[in-house]
Amino acid sequence: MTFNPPLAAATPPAVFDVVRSTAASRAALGVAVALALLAATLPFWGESSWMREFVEIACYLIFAIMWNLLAGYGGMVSIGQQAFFGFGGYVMLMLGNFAGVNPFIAIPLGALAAALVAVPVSFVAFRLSGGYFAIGTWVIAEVFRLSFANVSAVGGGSGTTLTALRGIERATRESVTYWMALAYVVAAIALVYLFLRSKRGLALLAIRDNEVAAESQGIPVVRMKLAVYVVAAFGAGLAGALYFVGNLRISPDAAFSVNWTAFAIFMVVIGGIGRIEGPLVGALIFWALNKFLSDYGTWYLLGLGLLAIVVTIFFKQGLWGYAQQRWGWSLFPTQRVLVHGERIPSR
Amino acid sequence: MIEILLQGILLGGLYTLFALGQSLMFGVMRLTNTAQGDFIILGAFAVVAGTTLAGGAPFAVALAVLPLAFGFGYALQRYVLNGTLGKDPLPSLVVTFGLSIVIQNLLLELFSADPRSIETGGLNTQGLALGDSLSLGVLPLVILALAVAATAGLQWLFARTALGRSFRAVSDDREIAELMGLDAKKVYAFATAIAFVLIAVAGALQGMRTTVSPSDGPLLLLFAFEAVIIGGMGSFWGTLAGAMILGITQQIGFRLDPGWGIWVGHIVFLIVLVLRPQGLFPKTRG
Amino acid sequence: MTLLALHGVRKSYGALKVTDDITLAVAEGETLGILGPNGAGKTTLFNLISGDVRVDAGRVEYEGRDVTGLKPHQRCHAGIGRSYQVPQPFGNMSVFENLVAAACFGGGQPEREAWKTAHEVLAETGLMAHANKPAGGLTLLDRKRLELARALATRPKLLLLDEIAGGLTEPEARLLVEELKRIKARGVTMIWIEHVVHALLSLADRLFVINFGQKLAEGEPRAVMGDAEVRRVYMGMEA
Amino acid sequence: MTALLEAHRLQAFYGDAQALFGIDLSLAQGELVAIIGANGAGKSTLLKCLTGLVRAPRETVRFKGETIGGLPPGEIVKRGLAMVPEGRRLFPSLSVEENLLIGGLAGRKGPWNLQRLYGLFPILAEKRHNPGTELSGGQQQMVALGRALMSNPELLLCDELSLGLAPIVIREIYAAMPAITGEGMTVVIVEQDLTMAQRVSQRIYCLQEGRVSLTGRSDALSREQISQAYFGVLE
Amino acid sequence: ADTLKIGYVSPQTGPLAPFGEADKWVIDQMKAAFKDGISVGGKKYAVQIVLKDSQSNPNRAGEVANDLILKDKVALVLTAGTPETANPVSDACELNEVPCVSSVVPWQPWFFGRKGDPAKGFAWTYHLFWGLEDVIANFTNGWKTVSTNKKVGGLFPNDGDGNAWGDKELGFPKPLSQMGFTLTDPGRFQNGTQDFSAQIAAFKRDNVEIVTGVVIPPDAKTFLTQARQQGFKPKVVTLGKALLFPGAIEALGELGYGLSTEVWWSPSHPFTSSLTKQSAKSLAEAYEAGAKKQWTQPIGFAHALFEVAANALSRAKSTKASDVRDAVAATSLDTVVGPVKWGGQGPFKNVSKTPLVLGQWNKGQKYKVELSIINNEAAKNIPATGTLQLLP
Ligand SMILES: Nc1ncnc2c1ncn2[C@@H]1O[C@H](COP(=O)(O)OP(=O)(O)OP(=O)(O)O)[C@@H](O)[C@H]1O
Ligand SMILES: Nc1ncnc2c1ncn2[C@@H]1O[C@H](COP(=O)(O)OP(=O)(O)OP(=O)(O)O)[C@@H](O)[C@H]1O
Ligand SMILES: CC(C)C[C@H](N)C(=O)O
Ligand SMILES: [Mg+2]
Ligand SMILES: [Mg+2]
Repeated sequence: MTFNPPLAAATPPAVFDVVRSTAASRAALGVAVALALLAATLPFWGESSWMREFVEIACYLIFAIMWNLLAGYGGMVSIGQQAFFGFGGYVMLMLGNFAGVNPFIAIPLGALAAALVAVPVSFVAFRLSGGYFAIGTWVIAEVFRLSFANVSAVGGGSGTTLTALRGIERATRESVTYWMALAYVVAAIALVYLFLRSKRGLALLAIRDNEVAAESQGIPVVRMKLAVYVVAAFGAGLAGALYFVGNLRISPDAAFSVNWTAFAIFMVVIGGIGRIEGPLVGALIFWALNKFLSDYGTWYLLGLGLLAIVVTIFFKQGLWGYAQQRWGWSLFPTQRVLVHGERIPSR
Repeated sequence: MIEILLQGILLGGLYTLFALGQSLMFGVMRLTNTAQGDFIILGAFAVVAGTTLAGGAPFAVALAVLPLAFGFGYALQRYVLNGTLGKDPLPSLVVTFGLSIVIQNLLLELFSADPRSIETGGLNTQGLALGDSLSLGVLPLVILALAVAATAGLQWLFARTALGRSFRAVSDDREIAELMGLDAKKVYAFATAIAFVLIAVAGALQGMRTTVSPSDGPLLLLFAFEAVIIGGMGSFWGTLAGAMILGITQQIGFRLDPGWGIWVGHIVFLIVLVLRPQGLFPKTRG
Repeated sequence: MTLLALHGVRKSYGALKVTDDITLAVAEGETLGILGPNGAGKTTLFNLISGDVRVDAGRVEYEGRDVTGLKPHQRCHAGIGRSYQVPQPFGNMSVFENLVAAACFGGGQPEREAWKTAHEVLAETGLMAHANKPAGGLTLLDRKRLELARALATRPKLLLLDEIAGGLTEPEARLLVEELKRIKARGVTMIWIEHVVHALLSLADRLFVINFGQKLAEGEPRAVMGDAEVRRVYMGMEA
Repeated sequence: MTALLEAHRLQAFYGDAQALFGIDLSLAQGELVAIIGANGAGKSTLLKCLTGLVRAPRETVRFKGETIGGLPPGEIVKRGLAMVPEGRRLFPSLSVEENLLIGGLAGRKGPWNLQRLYGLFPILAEKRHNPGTELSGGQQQMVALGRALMSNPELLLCDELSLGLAPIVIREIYAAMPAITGEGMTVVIVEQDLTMAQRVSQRIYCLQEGRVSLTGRSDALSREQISQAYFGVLE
Repeated sequence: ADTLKIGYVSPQTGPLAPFGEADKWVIDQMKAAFKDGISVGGKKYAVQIVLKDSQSNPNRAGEVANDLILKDKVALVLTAGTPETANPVSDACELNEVPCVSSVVPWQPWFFGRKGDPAKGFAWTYHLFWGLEDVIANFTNGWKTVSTNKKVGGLFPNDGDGNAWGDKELGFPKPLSQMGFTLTDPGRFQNGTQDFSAQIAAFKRDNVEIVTGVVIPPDAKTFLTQARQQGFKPKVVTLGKALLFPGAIEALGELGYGLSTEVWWSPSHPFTSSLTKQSAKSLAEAYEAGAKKQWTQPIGFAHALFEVAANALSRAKSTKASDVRDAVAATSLDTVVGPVKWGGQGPFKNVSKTPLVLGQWNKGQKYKVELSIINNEAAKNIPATGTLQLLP
């Protein structure tokens, strides 16, 4: 315990530096690049079931990354992101089935549509905060679900089939879907990471901590939140469009199921919210549980729910957060550490 | 027209019962219980199981379930939910969300997906004829009466009793309330216990008026929430009014097209949000 | 030259008129002290100037331009920096990052330049030792310092200070006044709300006294403090 | 004379950070004691330890001969210890009167009741049905004080009673002190204004960095001694 | 020996779980039947059946079908139980080029619900069940035997079945009006609706005496109790889906007696399993003895799917997907649900129809409620034991 230093102090040390990376993060970057490259060659040596599994988990992962961005960094805890997941999926399907657009091209277009629709949606959603925001967004997602359920052109409540892929050869379809999924995952992680390292990321953290103060410090709070909301909607739409290209059949209940967001929340919370590693770790655990236990249907879901409860109560920072506190790991550092004098490599 | 209004009000009575527990828990603990609907279903299944074991006597069983629900709510808050409270709404959201999944799947394991209902010895089919073409169900009327009574009771409890005062005090400032000799954990647990009695009442009545199955919860949750938010926080009469508005709106929507009834309800809810985010009748408590 | 001017500004919460037809002008380089009983509407006045709260009626002019419709962040960009009576740090960010954010967004600086600004302000306000600590863990005093530091990092022309001397010990208050004098010497215009009257008197060029949302007195500090009405209402002394 | 309250080598922690380093404190019945010290010295922490808001080891605090360290706040208030917290902290959704009634929840008997309080602060009677937060800061401080008195404590702890208050309000509040101590109640105030502290109290404890750096009768201590203890080597 | 895998997807859990309730038992029985393996193209294979749960969720159904195909590498996929499960599974098979046999979905929602092109049909997916024309015929046959004002109220939800049954072209509306019935259809509603007063008001207004539709069990109960409360007393209630399972009827209490529904399989169906040689009756009895539950209609169809699988595989030239598919397409087999044979015109290239009759629930002897067949005009070989009785 030291005595409070006086308000005005000695002259500043002449040299200072700001450290933004750690040894672990530099190593992680190398490993990640190598892994991504290796993964890109999978279609030449792997089995198609692996590709499919990857595509599926990629959808969950992208969705979770975006939910983490929205809730963990933007402070907007939504239970309604399935609105954009489903919307992306439906737009992709309609472009493919009715407009003859190649479904692979329709994926980013579906995501774009989700981002666009997020703008008017935000006017309603942003009237709420906290728990109200969470449920309000869920109601909005229900409005999406019920609206699509009443459009008979897309099969109403029973949904419809993506016929646009029927002409494409199976092997081509599988590898292209896989590569797209891989590219989108890498892009999503990189995008979020770079965003959070930028000064906009700092603004986001400030908003999460204190909205009123952030605004008075010159941060355009509404615009930033809107940007994050739109980006998260884009990501959710991307995940949805990708998912339904892999799954071929869409129905309002499936596309706008609250389970999408539930799983994203579980993944992010189990891995650690508000840290980029969180959804990655969460997705890995989710994948493992799903792989080994999903045949136990109810017990698997029950276990997942319990795990989320236990982690929330006992490891508030999630498993990665726990590891980070314990061992100081940080693969995606976003902080700015001020050091004096010579540049000191931090841990 | 009168018929739509009456049916809407009866539906609103049901939604009131769905919503009151939610309103109470949010009011006291700022806790957004996303498992509200599933707890209602759990309550219904408890009565179902009880009547099976007791070989009938649904009303006695339902009464017997109330103290159980009280104890369950108390323990749940004390040992699980208290750990999630705080400024950040996320932990409680995640935990109740987790509970929702756990309850749904546990019920599925225990009772299978078969729809169940609580036999009322014909009460559920009785109607009260008002003129030639108009007949109202006795059970919905009973539900409405209970809803109004529960609202009045809660409002009185909250505004006029020492217990209600301690609910509000702890909700305002937990630390200081403890300094005054209140045990916040116990007060919270008490509030949740009362909320769970209401939840059990709602569940039992839901099981009597229709069938329940393990996955029914989320839909009930949304209606409960809409009622609470339309009504405005902190006022139980507001919740009742919100539930009535929701019931009437849905009823009008159903007549326009059954597929759009609930949609219309949601839209009205969202419109209220945009125009009056604080709800229609905010804070008349105290 | 007038930097800030309020014209007939009003604000009510329900039936409570918190700001009741306030007209006020602050010249460039001037330090205006604001006094008034608790609940008189002083903090609310700041909220109206910074844009945190919208006026019900009246106009806010800054640098000769009507800023009544501008959002708080836009007013901050224009050069209005504020500190809060109850400190509002970005609790999970480090002190340094708090300042970088303020310099980037409030001061409109690019990242690297913002680092430099933040570093300077850290040194200036004696917070250097806490640079990498989470702001949420600071003591009340340091949080108050951070309020000042963060406002400074936005490079304000007009600085709004809300009770930053409240709760300081006398020597601490003296150091604070010295610091503020240096800032004033750089030409920064200040409005300072304070109940620690002697601290305020050592800096203010002019006083403005509010009571029940209305102006009670305005003018040269000694004259205002000698005003019978002010003495009765604020100091509790029958003149 | 046996002490009403005694703290012996009291230590307190916030997580890993230690805030109090072995405080010895003794209060006699009917005293008005001021605690002074720089920001962060541990004054609030000390009061919180005594009232149970911060955990203290059981043996380190004795009140009327019983050990009370680490008991929950509710237990402690029932034994006759009440606190006016820093920053007033009224319950916004309770009316003035309800705020006061909550204070009386501990159910202790004694001279203080609604009538008596309204006699002391007539303005509160006028505003009894207003929500506490609709009052001015000074009026809120009166409610906070009254709320603590409603439990009829034998020992009343007031944290930063005058912080952020206009001079007129400070006067009014301190003017009420004799009526309070007159009943034989023991009062501890944490006060930033040294002159005021010295004037109203009988004894002073000065804290510095979590330790007692000076203690003595208020009228016997000189300004120099106090400054020394207050700011350590700095001045 | 090598192992040959057969995948099976059905709703084991979720609101449609009654449709999959018997599957575990059926598969246990199959394990015994397949214990000696199957020889395909002259080679002996051990048989493994992989059961996956769709959780009544179309999304999940597609996922597990893909898992079966890509990870388990099944030779053949079987699926049953409402469009919510069977359609996504069939789609996944079509796309991944794996043969699939499905059932327990009327063929129109299965074919048109999947955007099938009648000119082309499907290459990999085959279906056995009856169609809307059959259910319409049966319902109206029954209604014609009682005296009513021929005013029909329709309850068609917004799901795979409801949209098909209520479809202006494919569904009930057209044939009903041709037969002189007037249909009141208030519109598609969401499953799980809490309140049917809008429909009841419409039915009352139009003086409806017959109620029909295809609703999920909880909705049937809600509708029936509310109808009673609100003084609406139809003479006949014939509903699909909601009234198939004894559990759902029991849940209705008194209201359950006299309700009528379609019967696609029962112990009195005069058919025999090609695999176990059990008659329908002994199959049902074996189930009741083994599972300690009352028989349900899906038992027969789950069993029949395996009959087709065993038969087709044993005829296949190899375990290659296209060879298995060709063998499935060439099936001609008498099963416990009746004869199965594909290869007709249009959709019937992929659809084999099974017979359908009409049944009514009444207080039972052995069980609380029992289903008896009360009209067999559409399939005379299935014995009827009574006639349609009006509701009390
Ligand atoms: N958001 C609000 N809603 C309702 N009333 C408010 C709100 N903000 C402030 N008030 C009321 O407005 C009045 C003026 O408050 P303000 O904070 O401006 O006082 P102040 O002069 O800064 O007092 P102090 O010296 O105690 O800080 C008070 O009565 C307060 O209760
Ligand atoms: N909730 C808390 N968590 C962690 N540390 C705390 C907490 N509250 C106080 N501290 C620390 O404990 C020490 C003593 O603080 P305390 O609030 O008791 O000081 P004080 O003398 O009351 O100061 P002030 O005059 O500013 O109110 C300080 O270093 C402070 O940072
Ligand atoms: C009504 C039912 C017999 C039709 C089929 N079982 C289905 O629901 O898909
Ligand atoms: Mg103020
Ligand atoms: Mg303090």
